[in-house]
Amino acid sequence: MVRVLDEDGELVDGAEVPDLDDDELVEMYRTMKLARRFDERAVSLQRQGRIGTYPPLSGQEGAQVGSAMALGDGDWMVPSYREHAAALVQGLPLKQTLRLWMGDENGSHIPEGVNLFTVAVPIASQIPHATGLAWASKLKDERDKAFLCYFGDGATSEGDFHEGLNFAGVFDTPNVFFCNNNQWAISVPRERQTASKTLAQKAEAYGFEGVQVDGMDPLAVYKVTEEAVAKAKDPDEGELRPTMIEAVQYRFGAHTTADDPSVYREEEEVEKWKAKDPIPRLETFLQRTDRLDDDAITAIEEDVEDRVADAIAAAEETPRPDPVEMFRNAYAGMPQRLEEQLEWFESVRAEHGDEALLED
Amino acid sequence: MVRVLDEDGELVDGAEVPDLDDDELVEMYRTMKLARRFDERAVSLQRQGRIGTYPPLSGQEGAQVGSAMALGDGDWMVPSYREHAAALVQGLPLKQTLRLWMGDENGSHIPEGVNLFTVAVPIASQIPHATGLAWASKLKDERDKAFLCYFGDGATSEGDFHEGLNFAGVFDTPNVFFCNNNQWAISVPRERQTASKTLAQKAEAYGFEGVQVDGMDPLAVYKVTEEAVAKAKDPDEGELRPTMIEAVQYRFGAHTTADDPSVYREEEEVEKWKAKDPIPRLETFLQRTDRLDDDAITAIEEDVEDRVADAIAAAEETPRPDPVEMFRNAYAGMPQRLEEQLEWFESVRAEHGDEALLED
Amino acid sequence: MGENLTLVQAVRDGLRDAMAEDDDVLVLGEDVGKNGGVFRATEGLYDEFGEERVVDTPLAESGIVGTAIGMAAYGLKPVPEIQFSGFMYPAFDQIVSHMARLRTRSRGRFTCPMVLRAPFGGGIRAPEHHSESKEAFYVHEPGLKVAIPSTPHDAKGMLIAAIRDSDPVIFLEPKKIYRAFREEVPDGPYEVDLGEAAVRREGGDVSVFTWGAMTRPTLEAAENMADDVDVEVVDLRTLSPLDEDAIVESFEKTGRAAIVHEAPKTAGVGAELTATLQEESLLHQEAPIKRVTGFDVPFPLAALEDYYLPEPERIESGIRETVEF
Amino acid sequence: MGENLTLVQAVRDGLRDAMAEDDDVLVLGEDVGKNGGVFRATEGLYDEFGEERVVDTPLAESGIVGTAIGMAAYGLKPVPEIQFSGFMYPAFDQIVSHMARLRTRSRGRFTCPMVLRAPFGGGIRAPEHHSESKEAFYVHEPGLKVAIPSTPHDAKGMLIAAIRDSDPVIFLEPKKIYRAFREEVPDGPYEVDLGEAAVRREGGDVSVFTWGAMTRPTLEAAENMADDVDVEVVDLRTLSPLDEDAIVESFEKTGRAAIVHEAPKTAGVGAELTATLQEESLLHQEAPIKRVTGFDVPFPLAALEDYYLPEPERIESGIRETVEF
Ligand SMILES: Cc1ncc(C[n+]2csc(CCOP(=O)(O)OP(=O)(O)O)c2C)c(N)n1
Ligand SMILES: Cc1ncc(C[n+]2csc(CCOP(=O)(O)OP(=O)(O)O)c2C)c(N)n1
Ligand SMILES: [Mg+2]
Ligand SMILES: [Mg+2]
Repeated sequence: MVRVLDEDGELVDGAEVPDLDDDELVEMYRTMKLARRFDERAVSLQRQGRIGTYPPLSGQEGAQVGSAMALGDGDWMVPSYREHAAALVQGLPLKQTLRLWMGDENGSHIPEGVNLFTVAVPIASQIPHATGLAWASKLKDERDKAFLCYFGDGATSEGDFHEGLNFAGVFDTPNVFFCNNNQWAISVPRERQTASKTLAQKAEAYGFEGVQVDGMDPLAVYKVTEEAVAKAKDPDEGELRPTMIEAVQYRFGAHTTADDPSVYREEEEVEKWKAKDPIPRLETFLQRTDRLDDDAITAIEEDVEDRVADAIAAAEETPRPDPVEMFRNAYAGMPQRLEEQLEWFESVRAEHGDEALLED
Repeated sequence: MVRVLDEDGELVDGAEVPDLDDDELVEMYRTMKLARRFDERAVSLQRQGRIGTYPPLSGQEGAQVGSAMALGDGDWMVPSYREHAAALVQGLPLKQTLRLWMGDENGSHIPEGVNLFTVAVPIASQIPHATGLAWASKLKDERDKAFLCYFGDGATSEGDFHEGLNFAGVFDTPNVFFCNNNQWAISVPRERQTASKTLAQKAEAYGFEGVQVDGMDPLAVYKVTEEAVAKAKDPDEGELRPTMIEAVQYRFGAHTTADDPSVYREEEEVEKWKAKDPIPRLETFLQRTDRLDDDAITAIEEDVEDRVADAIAAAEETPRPDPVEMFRNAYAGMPQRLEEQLEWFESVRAEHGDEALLED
Repeated sequence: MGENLTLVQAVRDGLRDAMAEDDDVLVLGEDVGKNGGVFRATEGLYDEFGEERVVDTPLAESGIVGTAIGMAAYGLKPVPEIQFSGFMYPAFDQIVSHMARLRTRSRGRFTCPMVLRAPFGGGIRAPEHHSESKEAFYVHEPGLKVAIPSTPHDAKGMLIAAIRDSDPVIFLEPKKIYRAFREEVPDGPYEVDLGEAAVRREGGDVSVFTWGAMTRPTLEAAENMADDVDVEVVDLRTLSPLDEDAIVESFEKTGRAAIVHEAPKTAGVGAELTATLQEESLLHQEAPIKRVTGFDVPFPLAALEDYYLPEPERIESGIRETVEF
Repeated sequence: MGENLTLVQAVRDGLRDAMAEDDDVLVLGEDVGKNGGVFRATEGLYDEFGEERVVDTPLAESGIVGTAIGMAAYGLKPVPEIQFSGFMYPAFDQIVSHMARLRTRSRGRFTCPMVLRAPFGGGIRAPEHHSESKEAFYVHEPGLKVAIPSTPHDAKGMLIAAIRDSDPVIFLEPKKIYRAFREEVPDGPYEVDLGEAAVRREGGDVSVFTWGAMTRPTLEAAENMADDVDVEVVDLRTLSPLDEDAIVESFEKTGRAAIVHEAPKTAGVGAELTATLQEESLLHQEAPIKRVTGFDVPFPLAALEDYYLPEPERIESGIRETVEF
């Protein structure tokens, strides 16, 4: 298992700090803090009924931010539903993440120029898409783009994981398959998911490299992802482009706000993993190496607080989308039958008023 | 790759003849001859329009008969569509195989007491069934049964292969997954199917053992299958029950009678593999070890000819099934709507007569 | 003596009784064991029956259904759960090619007595794919039965009937009403026959056919218009096989009909009911049969779902069109 | 100037012209490359366009459709082939959850312009699962278009229209008539608009709606009864979106209708057509609309398939019931 920092934020023997300048390292820390704070606020918004079901990411900031920062400008990201921090690094405003979990598809209208695919909820189904995107790029002879796809430990059991990775091997597509092994698929522990010793070794079945990395060590994650991205674009003779990365980590909170983890796991286990929290680990490292001091931390915390508050305000100010949108986005042009349905809907709506149609 | 006989039918250095008595060894040979002859006749019946599309097995007798003979009385077999020889060993009359390819579902009504699942055509879809059958047996605490499932090299790319094997690993079911790697999935060569070096190594992903065997060496196939069957029933401490066997072999003929392999493969390649033909290989071995002489071979050939002829006669004498059968077998009891449909059908049939309804 | 239970509790109770009466019954799926199911439909079963009969599986729907088919063929009575009906699609091949056809394929040598349960339908403000109601897919597949209860009493009785059935049943549970109300549910196993519709409200002016979570807003619409229109509400309960007699009888009495379902209109089960009614009873038909359904668009996320789902006002408007024709 | 082509040759010709005019078009699937497709629908394309644009894939339908979705989202125009429509089920999740919904999910940021081709329907004495006709599944899924040509000319023109369309199209090719007859097919690309039905035979007594391979036996039945009944035959060609105007117009002219399809009756597309007709035109309806369809059983193997499939005699009996009502 690849590691750069140990649990106390000390450099592991023989490990090298990846090639990031001081600003970038501090930016990594700031983004992780931002993600953590966003997460806390989102969970509490859900409790207050201000957003819908929400999948928290606390504990997984290191894997998300470390890997996302390793992407270059032209590279693409294909997320699962939990990669709010990674998507943020890639350029998605937090407001949009909130809008999505408020139940507004516009949250998934990724801004032009942001190389991020939309969240899709069916587990592992995004993996073949990632292979297809990368394959298309290769067919267009781009050769300078890598396609990073996130999924969980549970996702590795789905047929689409298998088919997507197998196609990537056969067509030698510029993919990085990044497994956020957070030990749990809702209530199902990693050991129940598969009898395979590691998830990384599943890459064997597809003829390309698998790597296990400490997913709560953002520097290690950055390093292995950067290498995988480089290989995807320019492999050595005889090497296949794709890599599967297993980032070993832990989900501190519930699976989603609808889940109660106390039913299926011990608080002790959570505590054990909290000792590996990526944020204090990186903080300690940055402090000890004089890249960060208490004032800077305070400034970052204030900044983060503001940014989250702004995103929430912006998301909450956005009005409910017009129901016409759901009719308009099914096809490029609205079929006649759908137009008739919309007409009827508008007549019923006019007759009864929105008050009557909307439950509270 | 496990081997007992070399291509000339000589014992490989250090290899041991599996624990089969002389009669059993001759029976193995007889069954392979029977399968080969059956196959030739079936292909020609199809050419004469006497049966429908048929998937030939020539070249694969060693893998099928060797593995099937390794099953014990209580063991089960889950076939793909090409395992006519294996099914024969397991107890399915050749007549039924012919009826199936004549387009009669009764061919798939496996006789009571024969532990054989029905052929299902969707590739790899039978693999989860095999896991489920084995799992059920384990839940019933039988512990003395193994469940052998056949599939092709192409099948390893399907999601159902992945899910079926993964469940087997997790629930430690008494399965033997037997891959007939005949180098081709219709026109797609093995190397195009996956970038994985061997198919056997795909077992890595599920935490259990994978073995590669010379599939044109019936003795080697017998040996590895017997071991896998034994392990499925009674694994050593710390060992998982399932095994994946990759039997490396070749399909001498077309994928089915509807296929023309000359479009996608070289005759040279076929010739190279014909040199490994399992039948002369076993014949030579049995002759050299005085288990078989020319007279016995002649007698076997005559016997085989008769048995195939009898099966064909019996299959051809069987009348077309009554169309009522298709209505009667959809549910345990016929729903009212279906009864009405049957009634209407019978009235139309009475009005116009079968002549009019049946195309030729 | 019974208990006042919600629909999801009744499901749980039905599972419990079925498992208690027959050792061959087992439950499997994602998070059904230790966690008791994401809707708690299997709560307590793991403790009562152990991990061999209440099985947490890997995250693989085709694997869940496919292995269940093997178990059913081997004499067990598996009751797999798919966490949401929108996640049945990865198992679709196993459902239509195998669950539905094993009996036909083997001419009865192997059968597939199993019940595939899934919470279905919208109305709970869930993420995408968590609000599907594509019962029509399964109704169109011969060899399957399709049951959708709308009350706690039916949920338990139909589930037990489904588990005892010798054919495969798709059992869709309207999750919007999992906890909407309570009803007296008898202790111990009992059956509510599959294939029998229930008249939920008698009326003489117009018949409204519906099922699942739409039964309640339909009844509400019927009450709201009770002053001037006498609406009969028929809850189909089982969509395959259809209770043709019941719908024809009601329709021939009223001469007018509306159908209410959540699924998209085009090629939904409402189309089948309409086609059947005009086939059987055209001479009784006094007005076009109105379909009040979901629209022909993907089910929207939470912010728009109230606009998508038929509710009492929309249902009333639809019924009135038929009545005033 | 055109050529006399069979339907499958016209498909090939359409693919060829589409690939020649647009470098972004590519074909992928099992055995479509070197082998030219098991029905030879892609014959010669591998040699002409090379292995990057005519791609032999691993045996994995979900992988084929799923990667094609990714390619479509990235600006290519993939035309995946599924070898038989009965093998679309392993890809069902990708089809309904992604192909159909990418535009909706991303509010138009990503789209999925691709055409999923598959030979479909019975009548060629094929093994199990090779004779499926479950077009209703796809018609019920919003976001998809569904096209089924019945002539070589339409096959080429509709395929080109589908490939140029900016929405995903399920393109089902009736394999029973892949080689049944020839027709003059223009050289070079041309479009037959999706969403337009074609009147194949004008008549005043009864309208028969059908599509795909059923068009020919329906026309035959019409001829057989021409002495006493004047049958109009409408080939729908595109099932989603439906050409409502065309079916309503024909029905309002004749007042009677039958629908012929291969798929099982219950919840088939025939139900939708019937429901739509009585919705729009009840006052013109003079008799129940008769559905002449496959039965509600799994498609049988070869020995019984002639009994399963509607043929001219059965179709005639059905039409007469409607006419004589
Ligand atoms: C195909 C499918 N099946 C089931 C679900 C329900 N579900 C949502 S998340 C989840 C667990 C996912 O676990 P994992 O892949 O480890 O990702 P994590 O949530 O831990 O990040 C399940 C079962 C789903 N979304 N899609
Ligand atoms: C799900 C599915 N997809 C496609 C097919 C069509 N098909 C039948 S056999 C075959 C190739 C199978 O190759 P392999 O698994 O190697 O088995 P083999 O025929 O070589 O024994 C294909 C593509 C099918 N039967 N099922
Ligand atoms: Mg996880
Ligand atoms: Mg093969």
